[in-house]
Amino acid sequence: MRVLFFGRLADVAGKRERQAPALETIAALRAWIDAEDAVLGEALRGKGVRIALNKSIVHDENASLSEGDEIAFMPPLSGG
Amino acid sequence: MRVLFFGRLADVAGKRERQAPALETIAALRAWIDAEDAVLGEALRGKGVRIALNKSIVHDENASLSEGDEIAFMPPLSGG
Amino acid sequence: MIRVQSEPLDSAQSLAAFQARAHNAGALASFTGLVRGGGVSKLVLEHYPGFTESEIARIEGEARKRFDLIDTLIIHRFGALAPGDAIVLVAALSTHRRAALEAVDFLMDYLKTEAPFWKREERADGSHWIEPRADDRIARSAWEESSES
Amino acid sequence: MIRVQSEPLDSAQSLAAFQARAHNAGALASFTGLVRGGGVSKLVLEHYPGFTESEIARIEGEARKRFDLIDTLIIHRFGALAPGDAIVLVAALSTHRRAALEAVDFLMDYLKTEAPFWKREERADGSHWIEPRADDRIARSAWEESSES
Repeated sequence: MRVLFFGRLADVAGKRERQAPALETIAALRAWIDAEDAVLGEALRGKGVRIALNKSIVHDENASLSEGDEIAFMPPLSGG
Repeated sequence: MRVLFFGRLADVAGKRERQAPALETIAALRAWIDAEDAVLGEALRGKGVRIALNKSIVHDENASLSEGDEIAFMPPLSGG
Repeated sequence: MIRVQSEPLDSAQSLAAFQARAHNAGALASFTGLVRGGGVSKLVLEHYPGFTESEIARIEGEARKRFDLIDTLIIHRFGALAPGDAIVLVAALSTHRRAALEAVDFLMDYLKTEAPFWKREERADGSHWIEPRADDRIARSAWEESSES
Repeated sequence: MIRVQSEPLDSAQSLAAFQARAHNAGALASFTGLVRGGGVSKLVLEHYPGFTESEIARIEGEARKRFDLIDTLIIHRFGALAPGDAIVLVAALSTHRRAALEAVDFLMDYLKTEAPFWKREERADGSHWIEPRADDRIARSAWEESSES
């Protein structure tokens, strides 16, 4: 599955996109990221960070993931 | 002195401008108009009609007039 | 800048020229009033040369005092207009979007009730003077109340 | 109409095209957000292709539900912008000026807090991500309260 990072989170991740192994939930994805890069894992828990699953906002971190899913971590938005 | 009529008041007056003899106050001007054209005199007392003396709004009908003054009768405005 | 003109008002072009003077402004708000169709064949605006300009300048001065603005633009037509023609363009440049938007709102409310223009509509059944609407007066009064608070 | 583009945004020309579709509208309100100078050499906007467009469409849908509008226009830049460049153009056509002005105000408040863009300023001392301002969130919350009353 594809994991995308936007704004300052991409700076922390060192890239804008990362491939993750097939994982069952966003919580599991977080655990995998924590193990790979603890600093990034912490940043993804920052204030105002929102998650989109296949381009829809999700609040439930136990929502189940499927292969080919796109998960995006987004810091506070600033349009206009 | 010149007397100007705007909007529907010009329709009632039949013209947009009229010369009046030298008169001392707006009240005296009104009396002169009443004698000349009672229907117009009545229309000039209509709701929301404002008077400008030399392009400044006046509220005091006893303000004294001078030769060469320009008095305008204006029905409710509608800009924009 | 204030212009009272009988020439057609190209609001896009006027806005572009105004925006070019933006310097360090971050916010440009504008409003264009257009002649509505709906049976109107012509809208004729009468004004009082000299007085109309000075009253608009007074209204603009109020807005500049009340809001933090870099520049304002007011262009108002007089004469005969057709449906779809722009009657009025109001624009405000500010560093802040709220000031720009509120200034445009304020200017329009005041122009509606205090700018010396008189409008006559021509329709199939004849010619009618348009009197100001009660809700325009109410909108303007709301600004007076807000300045007292 | 919604456009999210990297091409320069000519807000006057876009407004002219939008106004041409006015039909029986009497009121056209607009807001253009410009890159401020003040030491910024470049502003870079990142977006999330697909998601950004659908979120803007959702915001536009809210405005169309809430206000009596004939049409709306939202054009938003992404990529690298220079001071003076237009970042965003929002416009609303309505038969009533209040609806047009309020819709533009509403759309800007929502774009500021809900449109998926991330801004990075480049200055002499380096590059800084811009976080949304607290007063932008407050402005947006005010609309939620007004919809409950």
